[in-house]
Amino acid sequence: MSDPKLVQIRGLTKHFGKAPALVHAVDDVSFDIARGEVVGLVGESGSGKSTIGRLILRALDLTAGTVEFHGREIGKLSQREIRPFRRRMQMVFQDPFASLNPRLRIKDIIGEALDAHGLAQGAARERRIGELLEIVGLQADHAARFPHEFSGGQRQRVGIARALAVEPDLIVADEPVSALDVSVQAQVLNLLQDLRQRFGMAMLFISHDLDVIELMCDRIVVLYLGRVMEAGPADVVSRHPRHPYTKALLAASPRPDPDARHTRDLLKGDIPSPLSPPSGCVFRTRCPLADAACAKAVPMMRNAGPDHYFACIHATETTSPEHVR
Amino acid sequence: MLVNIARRLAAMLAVMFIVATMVFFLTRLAPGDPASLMLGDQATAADVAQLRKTFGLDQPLIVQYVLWLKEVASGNLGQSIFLQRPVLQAIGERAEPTFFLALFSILIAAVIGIPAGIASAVWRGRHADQVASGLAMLAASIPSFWLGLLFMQFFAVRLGWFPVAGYGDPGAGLVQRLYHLVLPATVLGIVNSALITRFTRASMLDVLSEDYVRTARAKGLPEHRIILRHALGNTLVPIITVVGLTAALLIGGAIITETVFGLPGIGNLVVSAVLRRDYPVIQGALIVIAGIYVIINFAIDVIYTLVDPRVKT
Amino acid sequence: MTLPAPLLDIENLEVTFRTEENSVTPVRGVSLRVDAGRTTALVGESGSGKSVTSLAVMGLLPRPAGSISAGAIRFRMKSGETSNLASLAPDVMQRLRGSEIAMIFQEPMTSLNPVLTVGEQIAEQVRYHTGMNASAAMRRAEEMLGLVEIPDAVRRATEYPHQMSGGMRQRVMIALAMSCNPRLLIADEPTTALDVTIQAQILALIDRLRKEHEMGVLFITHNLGVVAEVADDVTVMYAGEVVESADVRTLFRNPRHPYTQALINCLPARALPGADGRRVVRSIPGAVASAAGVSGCKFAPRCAHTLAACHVSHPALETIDGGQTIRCCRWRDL
Amino acid sequence: MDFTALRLFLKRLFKRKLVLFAAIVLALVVILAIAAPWVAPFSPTGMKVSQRLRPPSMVNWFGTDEFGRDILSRVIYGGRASLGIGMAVVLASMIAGTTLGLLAGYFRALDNIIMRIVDAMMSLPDILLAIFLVAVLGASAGNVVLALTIVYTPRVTRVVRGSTLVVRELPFVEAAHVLGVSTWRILSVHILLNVASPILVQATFIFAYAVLAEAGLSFLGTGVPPEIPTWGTMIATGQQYADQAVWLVLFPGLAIVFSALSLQLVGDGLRDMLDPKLRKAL
Repeated sequence: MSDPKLVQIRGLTKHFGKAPALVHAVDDVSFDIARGEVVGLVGESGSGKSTIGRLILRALDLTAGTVEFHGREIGKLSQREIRPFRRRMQMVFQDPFASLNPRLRIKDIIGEALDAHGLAQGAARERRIGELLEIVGLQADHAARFPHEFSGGQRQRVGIARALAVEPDLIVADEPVSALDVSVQAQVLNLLQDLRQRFGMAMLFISHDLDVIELMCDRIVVLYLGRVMEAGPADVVSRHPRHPYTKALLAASPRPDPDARHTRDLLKGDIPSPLSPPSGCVFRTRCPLADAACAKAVPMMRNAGPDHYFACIHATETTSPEHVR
Repeated sequence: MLVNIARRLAAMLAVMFIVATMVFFLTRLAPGDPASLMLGDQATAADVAQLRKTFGLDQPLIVQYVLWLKEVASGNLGQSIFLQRPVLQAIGERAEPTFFLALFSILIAAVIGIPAGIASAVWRGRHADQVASGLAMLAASIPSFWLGLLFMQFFAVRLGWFPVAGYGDPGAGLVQRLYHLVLPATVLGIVNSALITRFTRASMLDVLSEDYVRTARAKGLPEHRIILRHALGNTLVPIITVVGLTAALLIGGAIITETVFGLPGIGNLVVSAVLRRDYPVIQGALIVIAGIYVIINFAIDVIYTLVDPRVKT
Repeated sequence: MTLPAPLLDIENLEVTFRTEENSVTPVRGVSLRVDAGRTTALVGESGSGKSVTSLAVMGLLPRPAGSISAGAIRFRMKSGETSNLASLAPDVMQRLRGSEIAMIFQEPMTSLNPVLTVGEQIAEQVRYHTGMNASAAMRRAEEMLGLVEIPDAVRRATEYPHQMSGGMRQRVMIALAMSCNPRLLIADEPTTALDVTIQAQILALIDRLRKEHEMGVLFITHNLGVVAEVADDVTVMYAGEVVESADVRTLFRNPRHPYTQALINCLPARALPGADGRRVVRSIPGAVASAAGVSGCKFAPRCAHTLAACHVSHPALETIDGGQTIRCCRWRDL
Repeated sequence: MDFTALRLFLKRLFKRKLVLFAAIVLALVVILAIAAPWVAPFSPTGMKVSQRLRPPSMVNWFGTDEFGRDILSRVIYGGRASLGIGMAVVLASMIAGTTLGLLAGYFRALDNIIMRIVDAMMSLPDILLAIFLVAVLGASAGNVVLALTIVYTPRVTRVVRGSTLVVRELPFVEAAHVLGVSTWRILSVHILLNVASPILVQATFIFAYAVLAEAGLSFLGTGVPPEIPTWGTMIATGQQYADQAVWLVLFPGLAIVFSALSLQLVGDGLRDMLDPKLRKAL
């Protein structure tokens, strides 16, 4: 690879609990995030998208696999060893209410980020907090307020300011707009786009909403039951999906256009429990193309074009199969 | 499900082990040597030393502890110093009034507390709630011995409706004996109804705010059916739990009431043992009482496992 | 053109919540209609009053705080007569719930009683409203589970809610709602808690049942994509008021109210190409809370087309051509 | 503390008139106890045998006891000991229980061991455990405080652990963790601040229970030595005269009821205005 990757994850696996209640949250997931790139993780519940974000940030411990950050393997570092890396990667949360401590003022919430890494003291600290608030579209004099004095969208801005405080290279945004009203969603999405342009950080953008993902991301990774189904450039995956799951997901997403209504091929049945994922291809229980062969082995990744891969043995128009990298 | 029960059983044994350990070591903190206590003030140093040897008190503490634990595990709680008989026997002799007192008072408490709790949850914030919650709080603020003394003065001494104290003459019939329990059980029932009222109210309020109660309303069911079938059905198990555990705690917790009314129960036995420093009796009583609590707790857990469909599978 | 009498006709509804200290009016000036066999979507963001409106129709406003303080809710019953739900006695209203009007909710995981089997929960409603005996009611319950495409319905009827997935539970809720053949189904964000592939199944199911049973559906949602999928008619609410209503094609093709326009434009799918090749969504400044205490047009503080008059006079809901209604004093010039 | 927040707090707390009334009663009782030497009409120990067992009168509002001592004065002085012991128990058990509860709720490894001990202690009725501990430790005011602290610490531990388990899963704790904030700060700022309200509520209830339990111990003769006038010892020594002079037990008992009731009412008021999210954990 010519361009040095910011994040490289290989064979990432996370299991929760013990047998017989062993949850296969993430299974053998590999992808990269380049510097300044926005990668979208899309999937339904049980797809493991949030877990992957937390594994990269090491808010959770890995079961198997590796996470390289700036070329350094951080998957097995202890919580003490990981602390210096926390400056380089941050998180924005889904719930704008629960992600800010209701008992702290805004300046203490943002200041904590500065304190944790000794970034600014005294007057400089105060100045920096005001500056951060202005960067996210709030006012410096909001610093003395408590979270409950803000609307959901404003709180989400505070959460973003907290993440920006340490000037990270990577932000994991876990469903950052799905708890917000549509009109406020747009504000926050635009803010994230602006910040990304201004500071050039990379982002792992996690969402269940394909429209949002398509808008925000350079590349998309489609997940189902903890496994990668398809990965590739955002416009390619959303216009020319190869995997039957990606196709179904796109078809099921409601379009805001009453003339585009059509009778769809609905996926049958429910998402299987991650307690007992199907053998072979995890999607085969709902897949229109599935046959006996699908149960035998986990499908290999196949190349479908530049930087575009999918994991299905049946989808047609194949080029020569090969492993991802 | 069996795994669950086994885990419960292990937790239950752990609790008993900790109780036994606590009781043993704390007792040894007590001022005064058990042997000299046993022999009284006139004993010679040689007599004391002899007795220490007989009881193994000259051995290191940890050895004594292990030996004692073995005895307890095999059901031997030792000899009472003053009563000249095994502790277990002494407790057994005193069990009847305590058992009936606990039973009747919990019945009274439940009969008052459960309907009051339901009513105050259903009419939350209205007069019924304010009266029921206020009375519950008042009941929880009254010292049981004080209420007992006042009841005794009024209903027994002034009005002569009930015997003043005691458990009847030796040889009195069961009815006669139970008649002596009316006042103490009422007092204890009133005081304990407070807890049950509050708990019932709180669990009922929780359930009434559940989405499935809203669904029941949307089904067009009449309000009484919503409350009795949908809400109460989901609060019954926690209510039974709290009633059961309160009853278990009353076995040892009725001490004060027993003392006020001169009932020859376990509580009375413990108080006199404390005043006479009869440590084996105190230790034994604590272990038996904790054991009853733990067993009732376990029984409730098992019932819960059988009743609640979410735990069953 | 004579329109058939609507199934549900809400006129100038106002709901008030009174507490000891103050009273608030989360809904005022709400007028909307649902026709038999058609779906009316009620769209709005949080705080728009759409759920309160639906609870008012059901007679399920939290008591004693909430009450209908003005307006009428006319509903045409199975018997053909029309009554005003806003003034019905509580016990009469109770008998209509479940039999004439049914409702499904946003949270399928918690909307079913955990200690009763799903069959019992459906049969209970059937018995109460029809007086069927227990075994007939249970057979009806099984039949309803089959109707909502739950495989192996007879066995499933004996299961408890926790044994089912969220999508399955929402099907049970729909079976429950359909069990007494209601004329009107109120669906309050029924797919918001579900995954997209499951959402598509549930939307298709509701649509099929509506057609087969000639039932009116009042579909409450914040999701314009879902609106475009299911609605025949759309009513848009903002800060407790109806601001626009139209048939679904008109609303998406030719929205007249600045709020409706902005709401459609801020969807990610409608993002515009911005500088340097990125696409930018058009957002609405501010938040819904800015409507509190506004005496003129509620949307004026966030509107891009505000005139001085907008802050002063409160616009009325006007009917314009083709049955479209709008609450904006500038609709003619925009 | 800034005053607008305090005023808002008090305004919300006293929205219910009964809570305001209870707080006033409580404040009065506390002030009387503190100011006992100045407000008590007589010496609590001044015996006047000629005046023994007098019913309530204009001179002795609550009557006199078997030694002719003024009961009102003794009730006022008794409040010092009873409330003082209660207060000490509350402070000590809050500190111990909060520490243990935070540790048990946050560190999985400690949870099992701490909670098993808590279970064991809670398998014994309060009063029985207290009697046992006082018997072992020896009867004195200090040991009564110690014994009752040991009795009530497990209750606080359980409440704090329950709330901690809820709060530790909230995203702002994860946010702090991801920021690299130290565990100590997460516990002492993020979690403690957010479990403070249930602790405060619990404190008022434990205060009430401790006052009741102290009285019970004294009544049984297994608590504070009878020479010290507490409400409990007054009832204990008064009971033998109850049939001729009921005021000997009536007034100290009423003092207990009023104190315990107003404490619980204030606690209830606090609970009502609590964060509803933390309310379930209570």
